[in-house]
Amino acid sequence: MKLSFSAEDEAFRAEISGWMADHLTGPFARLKNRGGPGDEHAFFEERRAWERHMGKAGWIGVGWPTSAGGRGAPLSHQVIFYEEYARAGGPGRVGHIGEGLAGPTIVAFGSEDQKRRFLPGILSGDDLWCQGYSEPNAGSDLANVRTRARLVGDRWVIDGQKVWTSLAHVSDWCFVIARTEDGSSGHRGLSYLLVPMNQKGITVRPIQQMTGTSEFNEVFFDGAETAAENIVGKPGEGWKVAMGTLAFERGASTLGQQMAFRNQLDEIIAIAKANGRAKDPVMRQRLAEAWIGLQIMRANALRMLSQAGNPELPREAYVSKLYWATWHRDLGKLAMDVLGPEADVFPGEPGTYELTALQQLFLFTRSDTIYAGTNEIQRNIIAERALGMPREARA
Amino acid sequence: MKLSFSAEDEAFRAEISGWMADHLTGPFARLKNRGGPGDEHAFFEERRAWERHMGKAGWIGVGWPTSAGGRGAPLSHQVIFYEEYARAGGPGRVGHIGEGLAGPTIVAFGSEDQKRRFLPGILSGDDLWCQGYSEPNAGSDLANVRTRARLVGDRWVIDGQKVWTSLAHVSDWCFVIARTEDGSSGHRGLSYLLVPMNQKGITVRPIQQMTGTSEFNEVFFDGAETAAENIVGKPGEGWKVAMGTLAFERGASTLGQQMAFRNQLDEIIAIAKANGRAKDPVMRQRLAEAWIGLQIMRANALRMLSQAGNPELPREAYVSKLYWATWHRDLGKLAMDVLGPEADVFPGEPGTYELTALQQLFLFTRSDTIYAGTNEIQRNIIAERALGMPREARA
Amino acid sequence: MNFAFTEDQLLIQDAARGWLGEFAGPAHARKVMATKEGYDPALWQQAVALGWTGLIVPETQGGLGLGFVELAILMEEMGRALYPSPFEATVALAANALTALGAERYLEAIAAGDITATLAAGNAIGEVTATPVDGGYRLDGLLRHVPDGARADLVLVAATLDGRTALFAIEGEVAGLTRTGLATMDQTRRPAELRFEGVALPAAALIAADAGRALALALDRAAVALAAHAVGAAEKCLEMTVDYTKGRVQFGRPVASFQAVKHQCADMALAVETSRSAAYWAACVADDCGHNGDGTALALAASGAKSWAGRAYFDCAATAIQLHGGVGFTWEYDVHLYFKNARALEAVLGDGAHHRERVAHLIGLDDLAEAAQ
Amino acid sequence: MNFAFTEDQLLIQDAARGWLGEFAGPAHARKVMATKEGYDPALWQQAVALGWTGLIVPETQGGLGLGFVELAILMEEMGRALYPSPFEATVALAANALTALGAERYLEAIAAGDITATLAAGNAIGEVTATPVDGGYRLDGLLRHVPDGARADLVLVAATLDGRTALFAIEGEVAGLTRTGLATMDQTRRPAELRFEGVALPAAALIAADAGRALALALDRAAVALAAHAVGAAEKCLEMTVDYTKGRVQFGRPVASFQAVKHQCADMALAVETSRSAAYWAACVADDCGHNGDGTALALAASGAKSWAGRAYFDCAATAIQLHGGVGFTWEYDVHLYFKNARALEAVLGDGAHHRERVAHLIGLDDLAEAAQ
Repeated sequence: MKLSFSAEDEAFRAEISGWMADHLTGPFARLKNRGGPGDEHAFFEERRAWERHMGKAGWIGVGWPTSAGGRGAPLSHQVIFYEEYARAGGPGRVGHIGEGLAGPTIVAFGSEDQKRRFLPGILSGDDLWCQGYSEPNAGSDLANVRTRARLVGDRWVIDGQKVWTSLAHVSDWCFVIARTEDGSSGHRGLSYLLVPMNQKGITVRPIQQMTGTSEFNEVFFDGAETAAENIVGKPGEGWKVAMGTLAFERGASTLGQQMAFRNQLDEIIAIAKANGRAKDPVMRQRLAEAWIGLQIMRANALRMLSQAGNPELPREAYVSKLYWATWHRDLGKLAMDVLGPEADVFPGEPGTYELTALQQLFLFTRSDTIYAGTNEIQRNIIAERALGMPREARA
Repeated sequence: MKLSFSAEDEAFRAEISGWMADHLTGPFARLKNRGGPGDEHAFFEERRAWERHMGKAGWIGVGWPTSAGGRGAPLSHQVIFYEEYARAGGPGRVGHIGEGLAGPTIVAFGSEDQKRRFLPGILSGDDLWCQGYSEPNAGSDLANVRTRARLVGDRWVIDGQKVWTSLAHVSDWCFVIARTEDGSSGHRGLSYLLVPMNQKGITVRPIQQMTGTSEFNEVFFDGAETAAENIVGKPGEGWKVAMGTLAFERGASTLGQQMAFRNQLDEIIAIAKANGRAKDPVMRQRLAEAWIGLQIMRANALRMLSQAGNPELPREAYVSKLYWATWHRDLGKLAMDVLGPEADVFPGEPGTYELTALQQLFLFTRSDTIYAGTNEIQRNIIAERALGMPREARA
Repeated sequence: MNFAFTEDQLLIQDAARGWLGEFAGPAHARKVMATKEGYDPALWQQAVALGWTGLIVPETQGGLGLGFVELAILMEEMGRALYPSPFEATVALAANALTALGAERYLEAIAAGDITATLAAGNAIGEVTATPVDGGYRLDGLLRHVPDGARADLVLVAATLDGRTALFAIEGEVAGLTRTGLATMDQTRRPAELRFEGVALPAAALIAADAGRALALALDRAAVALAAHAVGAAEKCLEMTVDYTKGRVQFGRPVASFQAVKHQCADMALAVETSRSAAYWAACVADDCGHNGDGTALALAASGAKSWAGRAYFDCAATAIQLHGGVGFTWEYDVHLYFKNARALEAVLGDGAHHRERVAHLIGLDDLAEAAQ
Repeated sequence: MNFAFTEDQLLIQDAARGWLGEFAGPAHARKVMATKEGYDPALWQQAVALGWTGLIVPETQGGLGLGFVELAILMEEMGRALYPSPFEATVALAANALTALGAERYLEAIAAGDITATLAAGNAIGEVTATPVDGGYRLDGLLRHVPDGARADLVLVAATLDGRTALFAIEGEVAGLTRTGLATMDQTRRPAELRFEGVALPAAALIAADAGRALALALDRAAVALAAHAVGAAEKCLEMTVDYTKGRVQFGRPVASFQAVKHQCADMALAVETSRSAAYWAACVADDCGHNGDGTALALAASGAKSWAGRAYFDCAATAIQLHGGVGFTWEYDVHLYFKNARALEAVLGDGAHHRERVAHLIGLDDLAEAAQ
């Protein structure tokens, strides 16, 4: 057990941090620290160009196997890559769903044809992806998926509705969990389909959040189509493939997310020092607690990632979503309390609504404990799967 | 709405506080502040004499109707009585289960014969009572009661086991919820029996608590008997009568309990001032929070008591057990944190176990959130009965 | 001692709940909060007609002459409805301060609904100094977070004069005073920045040369009123959550049947009821204290109620969002209106830590003489 | 960078868990805690035979020469078993301090199990001063809460000497030193009061004249060890609770099937796992720091781990009592042993608030130069 990095790791760190310093400049300079959660619309086209720029330099798919076109970097390099990217203020990645979820899923479960067809577009930064999991009446529970797909000739025809779909309005492709067996229920009869977004059978309607902006969308499938071969795994294997995708959410990119949290915490600490709250003993306790909590988040992630070879999901992985979501939500409140009465104010006229970054943090982090499995669902999962307690009764 | 007391109230306050000052002296002086929860064994015989002393002076049953031999005092007097009793350091009452639960139940549901037979002994301080509700596998849920009683000739014959029975080893009588209809289940088929404790069919076994002392008992009924007429209400009405008893737990005596809490908080504050923790801003927040919380507890109780005429249980009554139990438990922890490293130490040799009052407070308050309905049960009750949410599924 | 509402108080509560529920609920808030003004003057005149502006104004000055329990009742109902109006600034702050001072002026106009008003004293952030000039006064300084500071007809401003706190009245716009409304996350309130640059006031603008004690009393009473607002709003969060979770089915069951949901709702109920006990306890103490009593008991009760109910409201609004799930953080559902309001209220008139520290002092934690015994 | 145990570390963990589970679990604790001595010397010699006393002692002095990750592994397992022994005082304190100082003496005797030892420095409450006298030293002062202070064969005591912190060794009983064991609520530990009244020591008793920095390092490493103890004990609380609630039926269902119970267990699991991450993070930092490195990173990690794991342990033990229901607060069930131990450990080596304040300082909250930018 060792937390420190080797000299070779440090050389890699110098490579990526040097590249970021050289390239996040000029037209890209204004993208620094923009485009994160709650700020997805900021400079979208410029960030799309940045994604392609990264693709050209080979910085997309750092952790992918070389056989799939990635760098095949070891864990320590992946950690360093994501941390240095965020430390440099690298903008929110428009391609992260493709790189982090769709791509790895296709690498793990897709056919050779699918790999040839879909992976290069992700690695080049050209193709953007979104995720079609949640539904209005299914919440976080894939077993309740009602979206249906029928094979008609050489096309899947899809009807239904997805919700909370980030980036749906700008994505080229969506991976959709749909029910492909009539009369099936629960985890059976689901399939994992790759669906082009640019077609008349698909309508994207933005959901306005309490921030006043729209990061999430409803996606309506009304006779939408995709080619018969655009299914990952066999018909009915959707649950298995989807569970694999969820596992990829626990990749090294979580370290990048944490570095972004660190930048936010640093900003809050700077404000506390500037406005004098850093001298308040009660506030000092909370700031220290947040700092400690973030260090532990990193240690917990490194523990989890160091167990990647373990076929059984370690407990530190089970608790990680509940932990980071709650920590981050509390950080939003801490930011407001450090700002004090000024927390409520943003520049502009009364009646307008253009929040500051910390106000967005405060409001948007309320979604952290809800999407991708609410805190309540996470506690169920920990109790049932990690601790082996009895399953919740279904009425 | 008015919280202040009238001149006539204040005159009554002078009467009881004067009486306490005059009488809690001489042989009774050492009983001051003794015999509370976790300290029930202290000076038991002397406290029994004190109970009789109070009975002679007419201070038992202050809130009982005059027709039952009580003072029929209005709410304001009851509040004053209990608060002044506790403020003076009045010892833990050995007769409180008789005065507060058995007596009022008999007044409300008992026959005239039962009133003549049982109430005088309570009012004089001669007869002590205990409560036979909880069972090993029923927890706080009366619907799971398994203790059975059969009518054999002119006697009820009782078999079963009760648990967490305070004062069982010194009580003259016990009110017992037993199943009197074969094959009945749930709330049906229960009866409320008055059972003499001094008989060979009853065995009392003390339960050693984590304080090292034994405040609770197991009570075994093995062919125990009581006369046929010693049933309150009709056979099968035990649930209704028991629910009435629970309602009496919300009487004005709760103000006395709160005044005892106040004495504990005052002691903790005095220690904090003596050892310097009162200067620590973080500890000041906690001490202030505890002080505010106790004031709110009193206000909440007065609101509840002022609604006594209301047939529907008000919401402030539903939340009161959860609230005071949690507050008191937190007070125990606060006491330890104020004491700091010294919190762990008591006078004596290593290997012995004679805790200080605040250590007893810390340990014993862990039971507050468990007995008489755990915090979890209380939250169920609030959600289901006060908020009308769906009942918990039974498997 | 009777800690239940009187018949009259129940009538006031019913009438307020009825009117607010019909005309001034969250839908109304959405309509006016997108405007610069932030409230509907026509609807406000209906509230005036109900007598609300005269609630705590003495009958001799055209008011109803009622007390702080009644004020708490109205504030609770307005909190429940989340009604954006000049009420808090005009009544809970300005009229409250004027009655504490026994002032003759302005109360009649306030009661009649002729003017709206606000108070810019210890409730605002910043400082103003007054200098005697030519038989009048010159005011200089900056105050931020003055409730309704840009829209109120009358501004009562506290300024340091000869080392004491004096109170001045400023009617409408005057030279040297810049009133700038602040854009805020909570759109139901309209705080403002007031910049005083050589504002010349006549001698008659001085309401009281030594207003410190009365203003402290008034601010404690205002804190009680805000606590009551928090109670009503928190209870509304609870009601919305119980209703929503009863109707929402997941995993084949109403969400409300899950123990995790029920227990969080139970904790909300506990927060609401204890806050209500705290707020009305403090309101009773305010009534008992009167305008000239020893303010210590009120200070304790007001700080207790404000810190307790403020946190309870935030916690309830936050839990409401969580238990609404995805829709809880949409603009469409009302929960976020309460959530933002809860956060704003926590900071107004001192946050929880401030009030707890004040209580710590008042209960004698700094009384070292006693500690030495 | 690899934050997983090595094969060797897994072997140590397995061996410790096996031996402790067989011989030194709560039943053993109950037996010895009622004695004045508080531990079983015969069983302790078995632990010595396993090599535990030499764990962090250099191989050149007869030890295993392992590091603080391995110490954390042993402490975690002893916490799980709640094994009352001289290990914490002898190894996690005394041997730790001696290695930090690069001392030649005593380490061999400790490793061999010939002596038990303790450290009375910043971990104790009070002060001792040393005065040079006749080529030796005289010690005066009072220290409370010295772990194993009355029973350890060797006491390493820190005393102020010429304005610096010196470390002295006292073997066995000496004139002027009164060692009084304290009776404590947590019976698995044996703190003592050490009263120094003109204790005369020879010059050779001085281990180091300027030991401040090394002792600070050692105390941070000890804090990490205690955090690891907390992890194991907290996890045991979780395991007991899951087992008990699975077997206990109420309302016709296993108690473990209620969501309120499951969610509290999930929160315990979160507390345990994050504490484990914290403790081993800090142990790795201790290993990286070595005996001469910059201690700041270790101070941050140690304070973070101690405050976090200390609270987690208390919370888990408290929840374990709650979820055991009535039996949870009986003497018969083991939960209370952990609960009392958890409370004691929270205060040992600084409570949570102390460590958080230390972190607040170390992350620069007092760095006003930067704030002024």
